Amino acid sequence: MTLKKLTSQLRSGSVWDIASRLLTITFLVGLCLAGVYALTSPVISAREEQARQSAMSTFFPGCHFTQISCQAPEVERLYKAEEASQCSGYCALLSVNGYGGNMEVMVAVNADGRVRGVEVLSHSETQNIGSLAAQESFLSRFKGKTADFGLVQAPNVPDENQVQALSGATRSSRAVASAVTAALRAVENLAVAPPTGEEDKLLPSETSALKNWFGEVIARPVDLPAEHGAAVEVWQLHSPTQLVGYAVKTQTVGQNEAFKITTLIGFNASGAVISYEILESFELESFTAALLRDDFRLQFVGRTVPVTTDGGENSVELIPNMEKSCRAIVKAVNDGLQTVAALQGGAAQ
Amino acid sequence: MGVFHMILNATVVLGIAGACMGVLLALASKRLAVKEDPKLARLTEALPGANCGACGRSGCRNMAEQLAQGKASPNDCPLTSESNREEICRILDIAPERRDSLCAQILCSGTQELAPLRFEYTGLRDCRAAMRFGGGNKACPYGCLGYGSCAAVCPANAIVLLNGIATVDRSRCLGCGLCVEACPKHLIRLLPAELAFRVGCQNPEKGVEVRKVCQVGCISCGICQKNCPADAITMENGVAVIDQARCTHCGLCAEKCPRKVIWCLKDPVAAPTKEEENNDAVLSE
Amino acid sequence: MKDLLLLSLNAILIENVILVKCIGICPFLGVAKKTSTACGMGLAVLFVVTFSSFVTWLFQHWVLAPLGLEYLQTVAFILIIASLVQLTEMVLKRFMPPLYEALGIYLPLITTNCAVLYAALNGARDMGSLFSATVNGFMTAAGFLLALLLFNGVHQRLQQCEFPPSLKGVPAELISAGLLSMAFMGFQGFSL
Amino acid sequence: MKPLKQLKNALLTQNPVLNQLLGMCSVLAVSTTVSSAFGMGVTVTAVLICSNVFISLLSPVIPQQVRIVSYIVIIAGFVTAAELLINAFFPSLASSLGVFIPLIVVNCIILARDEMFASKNSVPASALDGLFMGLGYTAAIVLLGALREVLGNGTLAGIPVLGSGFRPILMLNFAPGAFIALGLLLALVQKLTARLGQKGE
Repeated sequence: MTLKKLTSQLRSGSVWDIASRLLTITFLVGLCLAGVYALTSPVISAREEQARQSAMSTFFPGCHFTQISCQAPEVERLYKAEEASQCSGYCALLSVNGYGGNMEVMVAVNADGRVRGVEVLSHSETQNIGSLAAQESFLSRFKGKTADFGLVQAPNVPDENQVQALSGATRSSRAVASAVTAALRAVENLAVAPPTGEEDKLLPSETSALKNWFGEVIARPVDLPAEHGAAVEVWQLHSPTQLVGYAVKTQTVGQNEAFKITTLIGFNASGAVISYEILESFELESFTAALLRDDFRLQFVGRTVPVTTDGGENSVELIPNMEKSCRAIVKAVNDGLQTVAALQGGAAQ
Repeated sequence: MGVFHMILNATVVLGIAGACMGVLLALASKRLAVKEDPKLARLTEALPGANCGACGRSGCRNMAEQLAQGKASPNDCPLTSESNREEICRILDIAPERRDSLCAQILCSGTQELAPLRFEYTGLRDCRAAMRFGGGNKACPYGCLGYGSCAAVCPANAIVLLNGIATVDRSRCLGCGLCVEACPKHLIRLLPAELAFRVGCQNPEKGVEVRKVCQVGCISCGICQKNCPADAITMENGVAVIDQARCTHCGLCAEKCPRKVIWCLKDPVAAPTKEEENNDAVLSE
Repeated sequence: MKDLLLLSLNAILIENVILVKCIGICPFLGVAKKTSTACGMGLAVLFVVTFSSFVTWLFQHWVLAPLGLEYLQTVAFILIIASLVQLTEMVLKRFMPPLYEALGIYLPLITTNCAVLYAALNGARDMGSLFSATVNGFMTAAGFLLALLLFNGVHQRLQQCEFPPSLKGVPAELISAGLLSMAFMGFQGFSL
Repeated sequence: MKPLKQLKNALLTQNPVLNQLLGMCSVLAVSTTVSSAFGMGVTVTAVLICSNVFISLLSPVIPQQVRIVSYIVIIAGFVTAAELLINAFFPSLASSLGVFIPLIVVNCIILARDEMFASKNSVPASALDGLFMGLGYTAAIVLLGALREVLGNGTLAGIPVLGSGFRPILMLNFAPGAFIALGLLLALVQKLTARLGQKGE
């Protein structure tokens, strides 16, 4: 069947005539559908947005919500609820597959990572059976649960960290349970996951130090206040829900004038010294080890006021015949204190 | 701008999809058109369309194709009416051969009152199923059980179950012969429809045995054989058989038969005999 | 490979398109009278659903999704399915007359079959890859064929038994189909 | 035919669902409650009337080879429009109908009426036919919906009817219940038409 014959047939009346008529019909249908869609889509999205906002405000009255990025696949949107810059929890919007089809679930998580409340925004479960999974009586069973809560079948009684599934609607209750677990996991990951690139300029040694002082935290660099002394870098340390403390990196001159000692000092939220770590030092081997020994280091723990070496009530004892290196540490700690105080905006003393 | 853009998108996408489907279908309908024999459609029209398979083909459409190719003759299909058969011959422009149509006959007249039952059977309403219980619950082992296996098969549902036995409604019977195989007792014969004398019994036993099981059973006394002027009746294994070719339809045998088991099914126009009267009466009930 | 197995198990047994989802009932009662017709219908649906799931998934992910025209899904899919069915009818009639003879009468029936559109929509919305969408279509149609054959067996048993006049025919078939679907509910227990 | 005769015909003797056994998919699947059944019935009626009118207008234009395809595309257009409107303005109905709105497209009634009736008759007649067939469909689906809701849930359109002591037959909310309920309903209809037949014509 040569191409010429094919094209001649194409041009011949009937084929083109049929195709053009079908084209006009589909064109018309497409046109009126697009019109209807243009008319209705704003209404639909507005209503959905409104439903979402109202659901969130019921969980976190008086909070304003900012959407934050979230890697979990099931979570469509994740909002952080803040009240006067104090993070009071998270709201996760998820879509899961129930028995009858798609289910939109909103899970509110408290600051401490426990479920504050669950609400099903839209579902198409079978009436009177699956739809029970969307009602308050079932959803309230999730309150207070953590991420590893178990789902138990109807007959046996759930213990503290378990939720009893609806008898007869196992598929629907499992769908809601999966949504809650996914939300809790997502919020949990939010804290552990290394924050976005620019926050984390910490060296491995630094992060390990912070980890054993504070546990899982995110270090967010803050620009140095006016009088920062020997401090070169400052980080604010956040746990998933609130500020945990500060870390100051200082460079002070010890015995060896040629190279400075780099120390990292950890402060808790109220600005008291937790501990310090020497990241880089060109002092004599024994000197650096001595500086890190507990008998010297523990003197600084808990200080909120600059330390003196004159034997006064908040003075520290220097290690004999290595006073210079000790004074370097004292200056580091004092400058750290000063920077943190400046950051906190409160008076140093 | 977004809305207009979106409307444009929708209409263009649907339009193009519709267009290429249209082209595809139009082209296909042109290039793939099967050169169908125009006669085929008219032939299928003329055939009864019962797909009964009596003509040995797999359905009327298949029969029409073979008729068009000349591999089949209009008479192969027993179901087509006379007028349709002429129509087919005209389509194929061949001479219509004469052929008398047949009609099924059930050779048993042992109704419930005349032929007692041996036991109460409440199994499946099907003769083949009843047969498994010692040949059925009828005293006469050769008689019609009346559970309608033949009726179930008949495409023109011309077989009626009346007080215990199956009876053929001659006006509706198409003579397709499907019931002949269906009957487990092999009681059904295809006989010429116009005029037939038939013996309403197939019991080969001696007269004494037959009397025990049926009040109208043929006791093979041979009176009909003696009285038949055209000598058309012969006794074959205990049952009188009328040779349709030689029978002159005089009706003598029916009158002489002591058991009144020879039925004459003349055209309804002629005066019906006593048996035929009650037969038609029974049918029209 | 494992999730394909789960997918097919799900499509055939757990969410059988007729007995559990009640979709595609119209031909189900009509065609189940004779086994040959049931097989013919089942195979025709099998062929058409697989083919149309393939094409509709492509259409969805290459044309509809990028342009954001999801709401046109139904119209576009039904356009494709109807044309495909008509196309297959012509191709079969031209190249495989005996097969057309067996399936011919059911092909136009399939256009109005809800199972085809359900499989297409289901495949396009839920299935990640083209291969799983096609397999899903094939398995949904296999479920359809399974239900058809099961019901055909049931139907033949029905003809033997005696029914009160009002229950004769379709009501009896529907009630026995209900019992059959009750049996299929047993598969709901699987957690996939 | 006279409209009244058409109405009686559509509702009783020729009811699309109960006598011609068309459109069973949606009847079985959506009739768990009266409200969703009524919603479905109204939607189908609306789509039926619009498509009947539109097709009876267009049928002379549509070429023979693409007849079925174009009919179905027109029906699909109306159904999607209905789906969008329902999602926008009747959200509660949208959730109860769920996946079954798009399945109205392949609802056998609509295509059957279009093929048999609308393509051959005038616009007003086919509109009327669409209306009557739609009413017949709605009557059947609401009847089944009521039956299933009262027995399966003890309520009628949401209002508890059978008192607290009644233990609902949960099976009626699932597929097997739907089959059996429709079977019984058809048996009832067959009995009525049989008795009507003897007494009436």
